[in-house]
Amino acid sequence: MISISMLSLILGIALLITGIFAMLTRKNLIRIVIGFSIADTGTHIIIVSLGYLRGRTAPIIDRAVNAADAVQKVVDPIPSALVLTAIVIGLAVTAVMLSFVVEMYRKNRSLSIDDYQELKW
Amino acid sequence: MVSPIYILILSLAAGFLLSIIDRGGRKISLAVFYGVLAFNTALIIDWTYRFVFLHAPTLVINTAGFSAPVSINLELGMIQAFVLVFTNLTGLLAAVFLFRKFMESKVSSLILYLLLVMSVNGLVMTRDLFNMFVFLEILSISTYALTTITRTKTSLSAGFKYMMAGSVASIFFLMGVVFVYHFTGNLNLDFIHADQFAGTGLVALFMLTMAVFIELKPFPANGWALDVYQSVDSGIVSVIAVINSAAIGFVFYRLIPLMPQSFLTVFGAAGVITFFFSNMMGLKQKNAKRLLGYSSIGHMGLLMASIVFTIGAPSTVRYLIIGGFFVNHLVAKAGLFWLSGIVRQENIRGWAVLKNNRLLLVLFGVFIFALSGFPPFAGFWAKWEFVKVLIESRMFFVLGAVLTGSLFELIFLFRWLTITVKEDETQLEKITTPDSGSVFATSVFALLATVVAAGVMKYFYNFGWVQTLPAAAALIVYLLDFLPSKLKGFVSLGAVAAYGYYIYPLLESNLQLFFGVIFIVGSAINIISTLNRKNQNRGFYGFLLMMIFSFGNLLIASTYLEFFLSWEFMTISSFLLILRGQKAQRASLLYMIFSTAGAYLLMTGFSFAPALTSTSALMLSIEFVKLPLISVIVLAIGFMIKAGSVGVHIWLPEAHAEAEADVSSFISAILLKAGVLGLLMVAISCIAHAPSFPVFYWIGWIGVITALVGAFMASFQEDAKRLLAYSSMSQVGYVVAALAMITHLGWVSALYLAFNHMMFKSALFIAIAGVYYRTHTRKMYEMGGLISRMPWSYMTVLISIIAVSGVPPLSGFGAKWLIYTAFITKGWYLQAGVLFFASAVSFLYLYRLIHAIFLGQLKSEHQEIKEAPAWFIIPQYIFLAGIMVLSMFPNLMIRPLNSIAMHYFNSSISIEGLTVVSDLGYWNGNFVMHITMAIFAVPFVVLLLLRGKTQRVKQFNIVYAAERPESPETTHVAYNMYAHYRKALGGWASPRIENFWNGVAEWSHTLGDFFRRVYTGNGQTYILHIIMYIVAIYVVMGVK
Amino acid sequence: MNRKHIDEIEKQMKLANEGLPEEERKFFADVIPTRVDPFNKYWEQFLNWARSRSLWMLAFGTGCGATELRPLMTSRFDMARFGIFPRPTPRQASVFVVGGYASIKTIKRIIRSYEQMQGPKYVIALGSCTINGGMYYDSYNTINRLDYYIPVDVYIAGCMPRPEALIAGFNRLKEKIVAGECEGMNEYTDKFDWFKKNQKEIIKDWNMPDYNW
Amino acid sequence: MSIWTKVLYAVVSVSVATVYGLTLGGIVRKLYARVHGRFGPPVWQPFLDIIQTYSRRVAVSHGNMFFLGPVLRLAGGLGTYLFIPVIFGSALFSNFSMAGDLLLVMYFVFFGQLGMALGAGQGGHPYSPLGIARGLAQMSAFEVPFSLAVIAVAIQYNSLNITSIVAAQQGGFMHWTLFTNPLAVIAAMISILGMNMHAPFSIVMAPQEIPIGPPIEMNGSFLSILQTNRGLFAAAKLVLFMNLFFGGATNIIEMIVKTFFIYMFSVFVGAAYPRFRPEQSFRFFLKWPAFIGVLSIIYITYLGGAS
Amino acid sequence: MEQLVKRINGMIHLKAYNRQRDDLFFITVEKSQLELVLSHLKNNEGFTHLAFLQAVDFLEDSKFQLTYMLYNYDIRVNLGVKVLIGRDKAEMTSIHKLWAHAWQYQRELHELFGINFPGSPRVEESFVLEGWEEMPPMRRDFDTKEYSERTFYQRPGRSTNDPKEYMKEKMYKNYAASPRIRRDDE
Repeated sequence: MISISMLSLILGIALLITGIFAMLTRKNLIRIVIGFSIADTGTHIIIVSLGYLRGRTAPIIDRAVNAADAVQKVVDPIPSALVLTAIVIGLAVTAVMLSFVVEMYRKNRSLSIDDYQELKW
Repeated sequence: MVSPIYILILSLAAGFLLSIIDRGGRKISLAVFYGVLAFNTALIIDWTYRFVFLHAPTLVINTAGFSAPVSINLELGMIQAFVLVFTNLTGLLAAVFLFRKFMESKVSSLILYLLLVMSVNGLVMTRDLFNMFVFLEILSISTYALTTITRTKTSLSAGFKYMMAGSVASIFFLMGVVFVYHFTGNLNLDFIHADQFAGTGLVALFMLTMAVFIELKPFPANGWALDVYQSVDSGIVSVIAVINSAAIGFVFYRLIPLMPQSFLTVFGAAGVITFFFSNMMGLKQKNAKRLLGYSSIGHMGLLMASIVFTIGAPSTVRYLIIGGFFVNHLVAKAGLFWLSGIVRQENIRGWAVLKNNRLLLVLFGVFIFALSGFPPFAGFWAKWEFVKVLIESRMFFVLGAVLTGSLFELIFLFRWLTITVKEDETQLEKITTPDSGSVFATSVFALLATVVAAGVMKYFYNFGWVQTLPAAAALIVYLLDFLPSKLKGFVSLGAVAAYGYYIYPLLESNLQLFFGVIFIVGSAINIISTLNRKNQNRGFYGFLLMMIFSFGNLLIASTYLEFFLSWEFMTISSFLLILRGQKAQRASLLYMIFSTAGAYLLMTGFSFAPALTSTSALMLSIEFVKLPLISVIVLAIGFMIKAGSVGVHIWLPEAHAEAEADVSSFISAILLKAGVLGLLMVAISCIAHAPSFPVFYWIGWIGVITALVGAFMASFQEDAKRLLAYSSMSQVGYVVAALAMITHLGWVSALYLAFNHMMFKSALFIAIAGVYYRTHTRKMYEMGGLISRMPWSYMTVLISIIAVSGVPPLSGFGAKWLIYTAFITKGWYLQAGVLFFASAVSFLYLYRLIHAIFLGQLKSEHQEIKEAPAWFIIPQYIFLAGIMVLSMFPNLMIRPLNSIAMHYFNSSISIEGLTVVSDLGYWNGNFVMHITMAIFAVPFVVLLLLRGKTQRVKQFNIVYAAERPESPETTHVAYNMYAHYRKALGGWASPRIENFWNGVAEWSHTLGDFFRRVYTGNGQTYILHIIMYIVAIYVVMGVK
Repeated sequence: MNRKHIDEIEKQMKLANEGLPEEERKFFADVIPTRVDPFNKYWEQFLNWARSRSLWMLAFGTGCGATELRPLMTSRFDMARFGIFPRPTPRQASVFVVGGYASIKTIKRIIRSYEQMQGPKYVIALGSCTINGGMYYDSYNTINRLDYYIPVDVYIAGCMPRPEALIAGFNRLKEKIVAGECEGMNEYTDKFDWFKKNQKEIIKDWNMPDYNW
Repeated sequence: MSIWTKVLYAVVSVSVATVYGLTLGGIVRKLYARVHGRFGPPVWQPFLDIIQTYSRRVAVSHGNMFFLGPVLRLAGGLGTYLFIPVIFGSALFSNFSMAGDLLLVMYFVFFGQLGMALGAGQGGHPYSPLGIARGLAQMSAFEVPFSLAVIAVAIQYNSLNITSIVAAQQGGFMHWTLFTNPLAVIAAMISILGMNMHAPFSIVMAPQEIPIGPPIEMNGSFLSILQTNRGLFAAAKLVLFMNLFFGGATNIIEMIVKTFFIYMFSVFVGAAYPRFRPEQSFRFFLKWPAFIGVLSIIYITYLGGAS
Repeated sequence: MEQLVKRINGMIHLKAYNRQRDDLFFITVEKSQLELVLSHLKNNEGFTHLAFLQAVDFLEDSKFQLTYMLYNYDIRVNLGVKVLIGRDKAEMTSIHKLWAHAWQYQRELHELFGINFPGSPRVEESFVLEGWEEMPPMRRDFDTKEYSERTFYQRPGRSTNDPKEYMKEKMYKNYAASPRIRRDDE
């Protein structure tokens, strides 16, 4: 039986590949941003899946999990922490990207990446 | 002691506060902004001071009250401090440069800038991988945002491409971090070890390192970076190219202990490939900023390669190499990007506007020289040591790629420099007065480069002041440049005299003394001709003194490096002198390319050579050194480039012809002798330790063929100076051939000819300079009949060409006699035959020179021309006097030369009174002179008595087939005078060697053009490149 | 005499060279040829003997009479045995054989070549045309009397004279030289103005200095 | 022997050589005439010509260098001759050969040519530089076989001293270089054709193309000095060849006979052939004669030769 | 040839046509049509070679006759194109654009006959007569004997005879009786 971590890992990788594929093939700038977003999400899922330990709970110390036995009960907290940070950073990157797209569209009235090739060689 | 954590804290705090403060006005916020940056810099300088001078221990800062690995820790050691000093300084100065931008833009750009600098500091100091990711992302995001400080279409699209690439890299980094955590259970670099990555763990490491490596823009996965460099505002680009790269490069450096050897080799190779290809692609580039982009990428590749390939080296050397490349790249690249911001010209041809601003031009020159690795700048030392390390570790392919890549870089950089100096700028818009901030920033960096250079020279190599004298002299004269030219000329003359006085006791042997006379005394006499220059004549005497002092330093250099340093100083100064010529763009560039190629060969050759054991001058101690075969070959080729031997002589005619008229004499008469000196040194080493392959036999052939080819080429020139240039080539060919014999008589003749050549070629070049000064043309067929107007110059040329041709009784015959005797004694019979042919051919060009200029028909426009100025005539006649004395008493020269050569060989000639006797024959120059005078007098008197009533007539009173000449132009035979010989030679007269080098140039440009087609301008393609590159590296590394 | 005076006299002694445009005058010598007297008698006789046995003929065929010089040079008549050799440049020649009719264009070249010869120099005029115009006596373009333009030492009549006649003419010239009668170069300088007047009368396009050194 | 005795001897030697050389010139003219089927001028015609040219009353000079040209030319001829020991073992005809060796002689040949070229150059006539250009180019071409031959001789006798070269050839005609190193002699004899500028290599003076070439402006006494030099210089060259390749001479009769035959060689070739074009001439010398010269060196070095 | 003439006649009016030999023909055209005819002959009929251009002075008619002699290499035929022009202020169109070498002939005619060819290169330069100042010498109203007597010094004592009579008298006294020589005109 496929474990849930394995499943999420596969899902993450699939998302990652989908996202990168989108970034590589879509001509529309917004779709590229979306592709990045998907890939980013895939990464997050991969991270979470790596840190997941079967049968444990989220690494939040509250009433259900007291600090003393947290080490046995919760999943590894560091990947989760990483994911949180990564999500924030991904969000920021996406925001910056979108603002770029907006600005580019405002300047050139085009969303096709083929129209932004004048710099080369 | 302020903890460096405050850099982060203060920056963050200021970043948050700025948006509020800015309400109170931009001035306040800018004050805070610069205050924070300055504080950061000051803080880190303080720490550096502690580390360097107070030997403070490495500082580890634990955050959040826990120690690692539970919490994140920061580390500040000597290395970090070193990197941070330069990054923070650059950050500060870039901000100064961007002052006007910051005044106008939104406050967010200030905040972003602070974040950027902060993240760089964090990135360098942090020891935690994930923290590193966070800083990296902050750095990236702030950079992305800052690229839009000018919102043009191109900068936007470049920024978008940058983001696409950066996001892919960050995904990889993140994955890498997580996998590293997965495999090691830790994220702190202090607690991760290389052996934790056995097996599958390597994939994690691969992802991590690869992501960093992608950020370092390896070829070909770096198209996005080039677009950014090209389009984004110069101030920001300087930050991206310098600070970002430095920080990321440092991250890479810190990851190195984790990597297995296979990673290192591949990364190093990738770095070298990047260096090589980006420089090759730069060849075709016309856009200044993109050119700098190529150069930046290349330098990052070089930095990576140097980090990887110097692992085995002693740490001081390693730090010198890496630090040298790092500082060199940082300072020069930032400076150049800032300059591009000041100049605002896309095409490199547009940079000619720099000529209007001397300060900026000098800065530009400093950065270009620094970037291409010339002394005294840091890149030079780094390259020298790097080559040594590479050779010690037998990495010849890397060596080849690095040197070739450097040469490519040098080509485009110096093409840029020469175009800037020589292109006509009148059509272009003038530079709008640059704001003082940007100029200040740039100047500080130029100063920084110099200070670092001085520091290296003082503290690392411990050079004396004499070694730095050439550079210092150039600097001092530059500061005195407001003085009138004549005064500076006299001062220079005095300086050369003083230098000669100083150096005289240091010359231990007669051989040194002999070359000292050629270099110092010859130069001093040649300087007299430059006294004719008018006005301020800026820069000239500085370069001249630099050149002359470096000649002298060659003689007293006691180590390879000292010798090479002086050699490079000589190259720089002579290049700058040639560059002063009116149309010298191509000529000086060619000279630079060939000289540097030669210099690289020398560098290689010296690196192969065993260590010196003696502390006396290299010229003397090399006698006891056994140079390996490869070293002999490489050094010989390097020196032969300078001596203008056939095959690598392309630079020679161009440089001689296009340099200013009075500079050519220095180049021909003295500079070429430096090549001879070098070759002589190699030969000295080979006396006792003959190489296993008869290198010098073939050098002898090359010399002989040089003599012949030079003579033929000279005969087919229309340009007087070009003719003399080929003549120099031919004469030095004799010298090389004679040296290559490695016999007593061979050396006597070589040195005799070298000295003679110095005298007559100086006289000839100065005479032609005088003619050029009056006629303003170098084309011989445009002159003619000047004997009646310029009799003194004519006399010089007459005596000199008799001396060149070797006709008795003048001193030239002595050289010929010695050479042929030496050749026949040595058993090089066919070579002697070829030399004889060359010497017969030399009559062709010599006659052409004197006829086309001085004899024949005087042109209408030259009817009222005056004799050359006295400043030209005086040195000519000093040299003529030398020639005449030497002709009358050849033993004055032969006796000391005999003793010099006797130091190495048994004497093969005996001197009996005034007669020189060899094994084969004898020669009494004094007696020949007397007889010649007598037999000249007899017919002269006869003719005087018997001539009848002789009427002196004018130029058109000739028998012209019962017609009268139409015009002097149609009557003067000078153009293509030896057309029939050319016809007789047929295909042999075609310029094959020139065609060969043209082909090489064309092919390398075409290849560069071919490879740069990978950069299609499409962001998606770039991502594809990145992914494919990662896959390729993965395959190559063989990560399982 | 003070310096200024000397300058003035020298200026007067110069040729005017009026036929030349101003900017071309500096290319040509403007010195008036002067008389050069023979040496003392016996020495000159010896020299004349040598000169007469070494006649260097200017190889410049000015008219149809030059055709007859070819057989004279070649083996049938062989002038070399008399010490007569063709010389390709007037600078070195001593005998000028004017080969028949002389058109105005040719006389200009004849004068130039004659003046470029170094004295003592001799002129043999060949054919009737040089004597009185011959069959071209009424031509608008051919001179009738050569001796109005350059001094002539020997005439050889005929239209055209055979090589035998030429040899006879050369022998006559030799006799005259030995006798010291061939002073054409001095005659030319003595009567310089008269010759120049005659020459300039017919040569309208006087595009040369007054004396071609 | 005091220097003044030497000078006196040199004067005698030079006079003899000049007379001999001029007479040779007369003989050649006679010979050419006979080949043409003519009677020809008397043998003493060159002397008459010299007197005639010396006796010109006026001359034209183009300037000081023009004046010096013939002087340098004659000085070159004198020097070339004076540095050769003419007759082996004769003090009278040893000239000033103690001043230098074979190389000095070979380079002194250039002295006069350069001087003449300069003088003619100032004449301003276009044919002068044309002729000189041809002459220099041809000289550079024929020097190739000649220098190779000389080098071969130097190798053979291990000396550049003319006297010792002659000394080594004494003792029967089989010791002559002609027989001990025939290849070198062939190369040198071909190059003497160019040196003497007889047809087919008479491109310098080529009377039909560039009327007598360099000395076209020379007149009067200038010309006569050149003519004097022609006699002397011809003699000097012949003596040099005799010394190097034909065993030298022990008395004046031997010298005259030998040099006469050497000269006749180039005269016969000259009488039989038409003229080359310049480039044909250069190419000719650079091909087979040069190759023969190389062969002679190889022969003497690797195949042993005579000594 | 006849076809040729017809063809030309179709274009313009030929004033005259004359067959001299099998390979030598003459046509006469109007002055104004000359260029047309010549270019037609050159371009279409194969008369590519201009052999010469000469003039004859018809003093009595006060005309110059110019003859342009053309040659056809294919059929080996000479064709002279004649044109009559007025003698006073004679002027003719230049054909140097058809045949580049024609300028030389035109220069000669300009000098010797005084016929002007406007536009022809270097037509004003002197050709054989250097510095000629008189009437063009080949015009028949120029008296060359008078000019010669006036300009060139005559040697006194010269007598002139009719060669035919003089030689008969002096050298061939028995000329008529001589069986060896027969002359047609006797």
